Amino acid sequence: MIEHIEAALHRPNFIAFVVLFLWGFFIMITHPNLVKKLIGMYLVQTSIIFLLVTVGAKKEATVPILQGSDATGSATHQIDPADYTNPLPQVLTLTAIVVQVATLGVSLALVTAIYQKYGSLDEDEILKRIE
Amino acid sequence: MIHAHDSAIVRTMSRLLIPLIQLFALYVLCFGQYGPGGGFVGGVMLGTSLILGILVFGPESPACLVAKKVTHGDGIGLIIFAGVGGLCLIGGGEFMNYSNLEIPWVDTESHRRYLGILLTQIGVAVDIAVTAISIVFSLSLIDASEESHD
Amino acid sequence: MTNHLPVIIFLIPFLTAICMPMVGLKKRHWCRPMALAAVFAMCVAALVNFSLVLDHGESRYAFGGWSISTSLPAAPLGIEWVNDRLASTMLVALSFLASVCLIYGGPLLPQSLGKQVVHYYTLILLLISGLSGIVFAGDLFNVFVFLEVAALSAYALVGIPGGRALLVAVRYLILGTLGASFYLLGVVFFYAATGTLNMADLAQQMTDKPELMTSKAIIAGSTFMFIGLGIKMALFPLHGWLPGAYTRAPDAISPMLAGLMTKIALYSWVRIMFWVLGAGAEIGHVHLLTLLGILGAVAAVVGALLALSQQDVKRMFAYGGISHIGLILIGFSQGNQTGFAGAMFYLINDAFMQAGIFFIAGAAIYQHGARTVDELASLRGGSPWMIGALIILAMSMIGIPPTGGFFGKWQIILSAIEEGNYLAVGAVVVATLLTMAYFQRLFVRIFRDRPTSASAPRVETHLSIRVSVAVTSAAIIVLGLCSDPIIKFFRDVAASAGL
Amino acid sequence: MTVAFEISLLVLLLMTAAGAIMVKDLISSVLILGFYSFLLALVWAWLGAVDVAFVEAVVGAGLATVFFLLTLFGTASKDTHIRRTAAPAIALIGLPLLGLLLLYAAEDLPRFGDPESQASARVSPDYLTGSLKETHTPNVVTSVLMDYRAFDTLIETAVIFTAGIACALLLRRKQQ
Repeated sequence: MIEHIEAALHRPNFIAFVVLFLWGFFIMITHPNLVKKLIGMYLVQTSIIFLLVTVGAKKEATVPILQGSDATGSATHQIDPADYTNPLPQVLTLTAIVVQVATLGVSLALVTAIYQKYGSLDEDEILKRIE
Repeated sequence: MIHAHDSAIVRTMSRLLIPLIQLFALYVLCFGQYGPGGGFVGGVMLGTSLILGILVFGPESPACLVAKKVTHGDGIGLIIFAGVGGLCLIGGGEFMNYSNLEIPWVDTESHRRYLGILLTQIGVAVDIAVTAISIVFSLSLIDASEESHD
Repeated sequence: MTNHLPVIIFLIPFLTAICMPMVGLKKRHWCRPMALAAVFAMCVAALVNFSLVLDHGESRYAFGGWSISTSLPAAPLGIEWVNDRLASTMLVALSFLASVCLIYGGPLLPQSLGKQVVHYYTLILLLISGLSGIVFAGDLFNVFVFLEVAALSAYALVGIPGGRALLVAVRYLILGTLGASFYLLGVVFFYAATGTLNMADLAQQMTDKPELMTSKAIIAGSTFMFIGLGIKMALFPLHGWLPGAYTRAPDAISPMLAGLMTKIALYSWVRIMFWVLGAGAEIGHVHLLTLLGILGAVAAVVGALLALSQQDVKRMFAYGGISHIGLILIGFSQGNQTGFAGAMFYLINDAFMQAGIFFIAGAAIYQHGARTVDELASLRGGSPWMIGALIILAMSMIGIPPTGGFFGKWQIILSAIEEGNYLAVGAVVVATLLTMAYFQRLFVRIFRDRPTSASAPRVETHLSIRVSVAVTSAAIIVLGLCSDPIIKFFRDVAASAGL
Repeated sequence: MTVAFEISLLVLLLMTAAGAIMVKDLISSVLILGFYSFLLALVWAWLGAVDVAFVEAVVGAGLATVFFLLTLFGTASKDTHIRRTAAPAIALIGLPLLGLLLLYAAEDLPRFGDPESQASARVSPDYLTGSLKETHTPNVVTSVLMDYRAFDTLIETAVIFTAGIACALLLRRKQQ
């Protein structure tokens, strides 16, 4: 148990991820207000994206835009992969962010439609009004 | 919900900002291969420049009419993207294998791939810009179709 | 051109979907014919693909031609699709069922849609293309993106009727997004531990480095992936979204969701479990398959129990579907060829059964306005043909020969006996008895109760409803009659998965 | 120095997240969420992911906030529910379990920023060395996004398209 916590403490990013993920998860499931639920959802999704970027980070490395290419775009010298951060997680992240915003758009459309119909954003109140 | 903003400062600033945003969006779109940015960011910025117009000048303004016209192109971006991919099929390669694009004046594979990336970025940008505007119309409950009597 | 067939199959509905908003702007009545044509073309292409795979064996499709990495031949740089026997079979079932559902949906289309018909058909086609992408995908992240396409269209389609359906759709969206997030989290763990997303390469690494299998990252990653896909497949404790969504969704949409969504998520888990992790995977010191068997048994029994207590017909069938997911998992979890073949057969069969049973539930609402079990008695007066179809479907759900349901269940029980797993046998038997009980309740209402005054159908039976109900019932009987070769075929597939 | 910077950024991140969750006024809470997104973009730029930071700043902080605000303008802007319902038992049991599982898994993850980790060693060097030669694109993220894994991007664009269609289907009916 102690060593688990110790292992985690060496990764502040990971702790931030865990906190954001669990808190967002909790709000998303339990909060009665629909918009707050969506804020929780947003936090959950960003926390996972955050973890994904963290996986791709490299110490002593710079952004993955290759240096030393001449005007025609051919490399002027040998490229050392250790100099640049890992591009693949960043690509997955870009995809995930766009997917997240798409989901947000649809969910907000649903919420707006619910408000037009029932005049409330509170789940309990809406259920009350249905009956 | 959305109505024309009556503050002169906001209106003038937006008038100045909108073309600037569009210019920057085009820069980001075209230089995505050399620096950060690309289709997604460029598309969202193009979209937001029009969204700013809708929010500031209101749903009756010419800016909004332009945006409404734009939403009729829903799907064009994806057709460009998938079309470039499909052209590679015709060229004899796999789907999205840009080195098989039949572009007459480009002969090296890597340059074809470069052009393929550029074309598909434009597709992505168009799609995202159109969709962002379309979602904003939906969420703000503005009727996007002007010929609603058909 | 034939080696491009998988991507062409995917592009048919996809391109139709993206062209539809522009076509529909001017010519709204073209949408339905366009959608139907696309799905039929997809059906034909899927059949051709199936026969080609049977003849030439499996093939892999590398998008962008990025199949070879310079330093690691096993790990492709790009995205890969796998077109093997399992995928091509699933695709035939999927496209066939999708076209039947589209035929069925025509007359039931909500009248209030108006101009939205364009969006409605676009979303249906996007749903179908998303599901077909999941079937082929050989890349973990690719599965995630396709899951999102399918799920986003499903959320919106569920919300069409407005009112309560919107609330249900929000719940579906929240849980579905949670499922997708868990799945993505699992993918991140897998990627962090192995550095690749390609399923074949992952499997290769698992066999090359046995210590990977016991690594905590992989264990946690597979757990998260299972939770995520478990939400998508509505496995028992995670099924919260399903009953409401299926009950409130438009009657034209419920069959498609019931027949396809959960089954494809389950299929995707089967891919990961047998083709990536391998059948011998362990979590801690517990065998992964044992764990799945227990979860499946619980889901099978509890789902059927909950179905028994429902008044609303659609809701009852929805719980029945949850129970069937459990049954299928029991079959897979036996870890032998018989179990795999039986479960795979039952999965395809269940897709038809669920679609068919929701066809009938929807038709009962359309013709008689009958939503609850009590009101279903009115079927007897007006629609004897529908009762015939219902009897066939019920026989299959319970598991009476010669329907397909019997043979699937039989194989699952046989495999459990083969493994000496009597708990699983007991769960299947109990679930069967409970299924029998709720259908008995239904049929007692239909045959014994005096039909109420509103027994004559409110509307004429539409031809397309008859056709789709007849086709699904016939398909179930045909599946039953041809069960031997199909099960043998799936046994071969299981052998190729190393069982 | 950098550690202090990192820790303070992360603390600020958690604080804005807490603000977004706890503030009662929904519009403020959404604006705080936008701030949270900007901080995330900052963290990512610091981790060497400039493209991601750019997209997060534009899409996450910009577009998502606009969507949220438009919704709130059309609906209630207050979280009216004053009394909190008790958290369900399943959440109280499930969340700690989930947290333990996450911490358990953390042990075998590669160390932060380890250049030798599997994730950095398996395929990503091929992208870095091949991008210029094969696609003439110095920005490796763009070349992976639009060429090596272009199919994912196509489907992702389709996700956005689906969202646009779905919103139109759900909300544009009343106007007729």
